[in-house]
Amino acid sequence: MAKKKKEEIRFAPTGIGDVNEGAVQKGVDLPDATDKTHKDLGLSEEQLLAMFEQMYLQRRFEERSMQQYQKGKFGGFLHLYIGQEAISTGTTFALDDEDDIITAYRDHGWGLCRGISAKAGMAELFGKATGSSRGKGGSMHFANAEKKFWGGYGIVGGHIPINAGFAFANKYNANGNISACFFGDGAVDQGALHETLNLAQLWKLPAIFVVENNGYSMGTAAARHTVAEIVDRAKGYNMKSAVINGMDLFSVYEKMKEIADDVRENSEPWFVEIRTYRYRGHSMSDPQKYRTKEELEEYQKIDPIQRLKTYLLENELAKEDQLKEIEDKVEQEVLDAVEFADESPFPEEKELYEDMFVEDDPYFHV
Amino acid sequence: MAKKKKEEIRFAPTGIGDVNEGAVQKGVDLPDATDKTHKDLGLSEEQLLAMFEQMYLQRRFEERSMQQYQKGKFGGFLHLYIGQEAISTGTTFALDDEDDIITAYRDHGWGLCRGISAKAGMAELFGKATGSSRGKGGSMHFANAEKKFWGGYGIVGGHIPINAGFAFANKYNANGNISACFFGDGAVDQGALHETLNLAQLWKLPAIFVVENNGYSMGTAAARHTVAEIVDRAKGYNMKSAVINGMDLFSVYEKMKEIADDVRENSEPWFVEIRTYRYRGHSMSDPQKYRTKEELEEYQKIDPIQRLKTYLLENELAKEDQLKEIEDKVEQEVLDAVEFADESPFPEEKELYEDMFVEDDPYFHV
Amino acid sequence: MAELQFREALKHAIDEEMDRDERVFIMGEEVAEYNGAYKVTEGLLDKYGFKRVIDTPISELGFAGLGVGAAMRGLRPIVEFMTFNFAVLAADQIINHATKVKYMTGGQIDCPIVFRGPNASAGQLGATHSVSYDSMYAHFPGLKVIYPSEPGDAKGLLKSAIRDDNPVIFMESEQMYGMKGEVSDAEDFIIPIGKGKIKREGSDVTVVAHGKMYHVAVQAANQLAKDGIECEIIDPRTVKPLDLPLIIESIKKTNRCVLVDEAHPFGGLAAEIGFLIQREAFDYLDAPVQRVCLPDVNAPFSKKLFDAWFPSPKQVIDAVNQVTYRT
Amino acid sequence: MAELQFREALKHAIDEEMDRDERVFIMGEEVAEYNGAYKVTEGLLDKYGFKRVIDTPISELGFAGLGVGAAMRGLRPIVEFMTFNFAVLAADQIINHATKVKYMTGGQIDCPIVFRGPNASAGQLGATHSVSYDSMYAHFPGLKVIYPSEPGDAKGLLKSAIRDDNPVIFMESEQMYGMKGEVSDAEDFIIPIGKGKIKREGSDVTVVAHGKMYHVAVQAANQLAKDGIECEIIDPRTVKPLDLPLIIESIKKTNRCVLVDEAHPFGGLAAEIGFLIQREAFDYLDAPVQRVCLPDVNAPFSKKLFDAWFPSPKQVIDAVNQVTYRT
Ligand SMILES: Cc1ncc(C[n+]2csc(CCOP(=O)(O)OP(=O)(O)O)c2C)c(N)n1
Ligand SMILES: Cc1ncc(C[n+]2csc(CCOP(=O)(O)OP(=O)(O)O)c2C)c(N)n1
Ligand SMILES: [Mg+2]
Ligand SMILES: [Mg+2]
Repeated sequence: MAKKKKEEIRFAPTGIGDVNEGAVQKGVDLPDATDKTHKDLGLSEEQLLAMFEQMYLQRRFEERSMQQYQKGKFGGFLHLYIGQEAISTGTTFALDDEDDIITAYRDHGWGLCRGISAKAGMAELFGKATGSSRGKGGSMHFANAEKKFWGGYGIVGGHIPINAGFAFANKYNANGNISACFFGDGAVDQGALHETLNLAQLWKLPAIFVVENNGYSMGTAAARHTVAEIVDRAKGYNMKSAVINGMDLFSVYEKMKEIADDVRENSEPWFVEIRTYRYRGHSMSDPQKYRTKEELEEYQKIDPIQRLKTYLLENELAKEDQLKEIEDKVEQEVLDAVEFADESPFPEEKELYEDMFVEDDPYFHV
Repeated sequence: MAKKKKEEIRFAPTGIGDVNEGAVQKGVDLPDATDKTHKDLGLSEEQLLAMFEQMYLQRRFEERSMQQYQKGKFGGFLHLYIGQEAISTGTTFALDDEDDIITAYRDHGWGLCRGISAKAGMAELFGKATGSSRGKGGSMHFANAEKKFWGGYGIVGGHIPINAGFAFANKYNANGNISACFFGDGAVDQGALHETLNLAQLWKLPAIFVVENNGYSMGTAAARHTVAEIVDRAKGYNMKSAVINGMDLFSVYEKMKEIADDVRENSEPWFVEIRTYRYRGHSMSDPQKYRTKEELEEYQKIDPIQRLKTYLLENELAKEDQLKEIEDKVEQEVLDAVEFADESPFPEEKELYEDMFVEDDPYFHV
Repeated sequence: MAELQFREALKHAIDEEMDRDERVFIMGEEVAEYNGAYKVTEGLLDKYGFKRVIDTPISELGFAGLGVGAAMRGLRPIVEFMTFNFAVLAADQIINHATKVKYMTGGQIDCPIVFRGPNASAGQLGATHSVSYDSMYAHFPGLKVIYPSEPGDAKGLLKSAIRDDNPVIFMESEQMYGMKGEVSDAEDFIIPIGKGKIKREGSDVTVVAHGKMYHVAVQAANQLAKDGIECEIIDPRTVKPLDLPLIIESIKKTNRCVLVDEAHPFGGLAAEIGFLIQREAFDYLDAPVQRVCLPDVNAPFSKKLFDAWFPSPKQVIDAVNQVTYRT
Repeated sequence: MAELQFREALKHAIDEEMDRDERVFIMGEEVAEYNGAYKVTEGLLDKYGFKRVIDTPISELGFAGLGVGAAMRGLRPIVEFMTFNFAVLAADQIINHATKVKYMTGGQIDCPIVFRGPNASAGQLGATHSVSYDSMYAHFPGLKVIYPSEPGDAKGLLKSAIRDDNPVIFMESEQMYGMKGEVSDAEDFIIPIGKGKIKREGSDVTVVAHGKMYHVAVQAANQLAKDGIECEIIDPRTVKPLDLPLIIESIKKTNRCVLVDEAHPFGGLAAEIGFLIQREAFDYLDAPVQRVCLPDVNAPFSKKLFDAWFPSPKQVIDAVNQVTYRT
C-alpha cells in the first residue's frame, strides 16, 4: 500500500468531488416506519382522506408553482418541499390548532397545512397584493398568524430561538399551548440551536425542536457538515429525543402526538430528528451533482403520498375514483390559484412603506 | 401541602434569591484527585519546585495587583485567577512549549506560565508602555505571541473558534503542534462553542477545548445557567472527553498530558471539563451574595498551592526553608514588578495610532 | 421633581411599566438574583418574582431571539444586554428578525420589544468593550434608537420605549448610571420618542450632542461662555427618529454647527446629521459643519491613551473656534 | 485585455494568489465540491485539493472565527460568506476579534484575512437577503472595505486584499457575477486598495457611485448626456480607505455632487462622503450635495415593490437636475 502523501491533509469529509474515494456520500438512513394502523392511532377515515388531500395539495401546489417559476411568472428563490409532505401533514394533525408552528424557508407545505389557501399562497409567490403576506414575503415568508403559523424564515437557524420565545409566552400565559419549530439538517450547525436547547431545557419550555433531516444542506450531505447522529445532540442537554421516519405519515403522526402530549403535560422540551428526503434541488438552480439518481429513486419508491394512497386502497378505506375525485378537486384548486395569482394586482407603490411599523404615520429617514 | 399557586411560574432555576427554597445553589462538585505520585507521573523534583514557584508567583502577583488596584494605581476590570492556578500550571507543564494556548479574560496566570514576566504583566495592568501588550490590552489582554500564548479575550466564548483556527493551522502545516483553549462555565452557553465543537470534530482538528468550571458565571451558579453535566456536551458530537479535579496539580498534569498525547497522535479534538473554584469575586466589585463563606472555605482547605507544599514536605522533597526561599524570591519579584510598573512611563500619545495596521503609515479616517 | 440617579430613573421606568402591564417582563444576564450587573434592576425580582425578572445564560443570540419570539406572541420583553458590545452576537436577531418580521409577513406580526443596556465605552475596558453602536442600529430600517443623556429623559423615554409596539433599542452608559438629575414626578411621565431638546440656548453656534457626549458639550459650552461664545446645545435624545427640524431651526439662527458623537467617524450619527444639515440648511451655513468623534482607532486600555482617545471638551472648543473662525 | 465575467475575474485573482502563496486557502459554504454557490470558486478544488478549498457547515460565527485563528497563526484565509447578510452572525468575529487582536496585544499578532462574498440585494430575495453592509463595516476601525463595480477592478483589488496583512472585507454582488468587463492580463495585475477612479469625465456634476450603483449612475449619465449634462463619475472602489482627494478634486471642478449608494440612508457611505465634501470643499459647492439611496424600508419581495425600492437611474437624474437647479 502506498504511503500517505503529505498533500493528503484534508479537513471537510469528502463526498462526490473526491476523486480518490469516489462514492457519493449518502444523505440519510431511515428508521423503521410504525406498523400501527390508522385505528391504532385513533385516526378516522375522514381524517385519513383529509390528510391525503392535504398532502396532495402541497405536492400539486409546488409542482405547479415550479412550472410558473419556469415560465418566468415570478422570481426569487423557490425551495420545494416535495417529498417531505408527511412531516407537515402528520404534525399539523398531531398538534392542536392553538399550538404554534414556525419553520424555515421551505415553508409552502406548512403554510397550506395551516390555512393559507392555494390562492393566497400562489399569489404570494407571484408577489401580488392578494398574497398571504401581501406580496412582501414571497416564497420564503409564508405566514398565517391567525392560524398560528408564524412563518417561514430565511436565515438558517434564525427562527430556532424564536420558537423558544413562543414556548416562553405559552408558559408565561399558562395557556396550555406548545410550540413546534422545524428546520433543516444544515441548521443543526448553527450556534443558535445550541443556545436555544440549553435555554429551553433550563427554563423547562414547552417546545419541540424538529430537524427535518432530508440528507442535504444544499449540496452537502449531512455527514459532510455535521458530526455524529443529529438526534444525539440532545444527549448533551439531557433532553428528551426521538428519531422518526419522515417518509411515513403514520409514523410522524404517532410520534409527534406522543411528544406533543408529553410536552404539554410536563412542560419540557424535545429534540426530534425526522428523516426525510427532498426530491427536487435545493432551489431552482441546483445541478444536483451531489447525489445519485438511484438514491432519489429509492425514496420516490416510498413516496409518502403514494404510500397513504396504497394504504387507503388496500384497506378499502377509499375507492380509486373517490381518490381521483379528491385529486381532481385539488388539481382544480391549484389551477384556480394560478389563475387567481396571475390576475391579481401587484401591491401599490405606497405599500412599500406599509407594514414597517405599527403606527399609521411612521417616521422614515430620508 | 399548599397547592401550587399560578404565580409560581418560573423560568431560570433559582439560587440564593429564592426566598421559598432558600438554599444557595452550589457551584461545582469535584471529581477525585489522582493518587499517582510525582514519580508515577514522571515529574522530577526540580519540576515540582518549578511548578510550586510558578503557582506561587501567580498567587502573589494577583494578590499584589489587587492591592495596587485598590490603591487606585490602575482602572478597568481585574479578574483574579486565585484558586485556579493548578490548571494553568499543570497544563503548561503537560503541553509542549510549541503548543498554542488561548484563554478568556481571567488570564494573568496563563500569561505568567507562558513567559510574561511579573514586570511586564504588572506594567500591563498599570497601562504602561513597558507592559506585555504595551499598555493597550490591560488585564484582559495579556499575550505573549513569542511563547505561543495568544492572549486573553474579553468576549465570552469569542476565542473558542479562534482556537480551532490554531489547530487548523497546525494541521495545515503538519507541524505536530496542538492547541488548547480555556474558557469558563459561562462560555459553555455560547453558540460559538457548539459551532466549534462540530467543526473541530468534523475536520479532525488537533485541539483541546477546556472548560474551567469554577462553579459560577459572575453571580450565577453553573446549574442555574447551563443544563446537564457540562462534560456531557461532548456526547452530542461523539467527542472524546474528560472531567478533571482542578484543585489538584497532579490530576491536571496527568490527564492533560494524556490528552495532549492523544490529540497529537490522532489529530482529534477533546472536550474537557476541569472543575475548580475562584476564591475572589468575579471582578473587583462583586458582593458575592451568590455563595456562602462555608463553600469558599471548603475549597480554600484544599488549596492547590498548599496541597503541593504539603506534598513536597511530607515526601521530603523539599525543606521548609527551601520553600520559604522560593516564596521570598517570588515575593521580591512581585514587589519589583510593582515598582517597575509604577515607575514605567505611560505610552506616548502617538502610540494611540500604532498597532492598528501592519503597514507603517496606515490610513485613518477623520 | 425628584433628584434621581440615572439607574434609579431607569428602574422606576421599568417598574412602572411592569406594574402597569402584566405582559412586560425583563431578562438578561444577572438581572434577577444579582440585582443587575449595574444595579438597574435592583429590587425588581423581589417585587415581581421569578416569572417576570429572569436571569439568562450568556447566550446573547439565544435570549434575544427568545425575546423576539415572545414579543411576536404578544408579550412585551425588555431584553437587557450587559453591554451593547456583546449584543453584536445577537445582531442577527435584531437586524434580521425583530425589524423584519412584520414587513416580511405583510404586517401580520408585531414585535414590541426593547433591547437595552450600556453602550459605548466605560473607561479602561479595552477595545472589545468600548464601541458605540447607536449609529449602527440606526442604519437599519425598522428600529427606533434612543441614547439619552440625563435621568429625566431616560425615564420618560424608556417608558415610551416599553409601550412602543415596535422594536426599540435603548442605550445607556455604565459611566452615567451614577449621575444624578431631575426627574419629573408627574404621574406617568412620558417623553415621546423622536423629540430632541434644546438644553442650552445660545446664538453663536449649534452644538448637537447626545448620550455621554452631551456632558462633554456642556463642559465645552461653559468654558466657551467665559469667552463670550454662546453655544446652543441640542440633545437629540433619540437617534432615530431624528428630530431634524429642531436642529435645522437652530442652525438657521446660529449658522454654525459642531456635532459631538461618541461613535467612530465613518458613517456615524455625526456624518448623518452633517449631511442633512448641508442638504436642508445649505444657504444658512456660514462655515462647514465640523464633528468631534472618536478617532478611527480601537479603544486602548492605558489611561493615558484612553484619555487621548475619548472626545474631550477641548476638542469641542477647538471645533467651535473653527466654525466661528476664531482660529 | 481579456473580457471576463466578474466571477471569472474573482476566480483568477484567487487562483493566482493561491498559486503564489501556499498559505492562502479558501473556505465557506459550498465553495469546494459544489464549486461555489455562485461559481466563483469553480475548478479550484480540482486544482488545489481538499486541503486548501474547504466546504464548511452553516456556522458563520464558527468558521469566521476559525479563519481569524488561522490568520493569527500565519495562514492567509479567504473566508467566503454565501452573502454578507449571513455574515451578521459572524459580526462578533469580524468586529470584536479580527479588527482588534493586533491592537489589544500591542501589535504582537497580525490577522491577514479576507472576508468576501456577495453584498446587498440580488433581486427578489426579500428583507433578510438584501441589505448592504459595506458602510456598516467601514464604521469600525481596523477594516478595509472594498466593493468594486467591474471585473477588472475586482481582480486587481481582490489580489491586493489577499496580500494585505490586515483584515479586509471584500464585497461582490450576485447580480454582477455574470457581468463582463475588460480585465488586464498584465502579469500580476494589482490595484492598490484605497484608490478611486474617474470612470467618466464630465464638468457639470460629480456623481460618486460604487458597486452595483456604479452601473445605475452610468445609465443616468448616458441619459443626461443626451440632455447636454455631463456627469463626472467617480467610482471610489474601496469604501475604506476612501479616496477623498479624488472626489474633492472633482467637486472643485464641477461644484456639484450626487452620491449614489445601495445602502439605506442613515449613516451610509453617502452620508459620510456628503459630510466630508461639505467639510473639505464648502466654498466650492454651488448646491447642497444630494444622495440617492435605498429608502429607509426593508426589501420587499414583490417585483413591483422591489423595483420601486431599488435606486434607479431616474432618481439619479432627478438628483442631478436638483443640484444643477434644472428643476
Ligand atoms: C445563516 C445562513 N447561512 C447560509 C444561508 C444560505 N442557505 C440557505 S438554505 C441553505 C442550506 C440549508 O440546508 P438545510 O438546513 O438542510 O435545509 P433544507 O434546504 O435541506 O430544507 C443555505 C446554506 C442562509 N440562508 N442563512
Ligand atoms: C459575550 C459576552 N457576554 C457577556 C459578557 C460579560 N461577562 C464577562 S465575564 C462573564 C461571566 C463569565 O463566566 P465564566 O465563563 O464562568 O468565567 P469565569 O469568570 O468564571 O472565569 C460575563 C457575563 C462578556 N464579556 N461577553
Ligand atoms: Mg437539509
Ligand atoms: Mg465560571
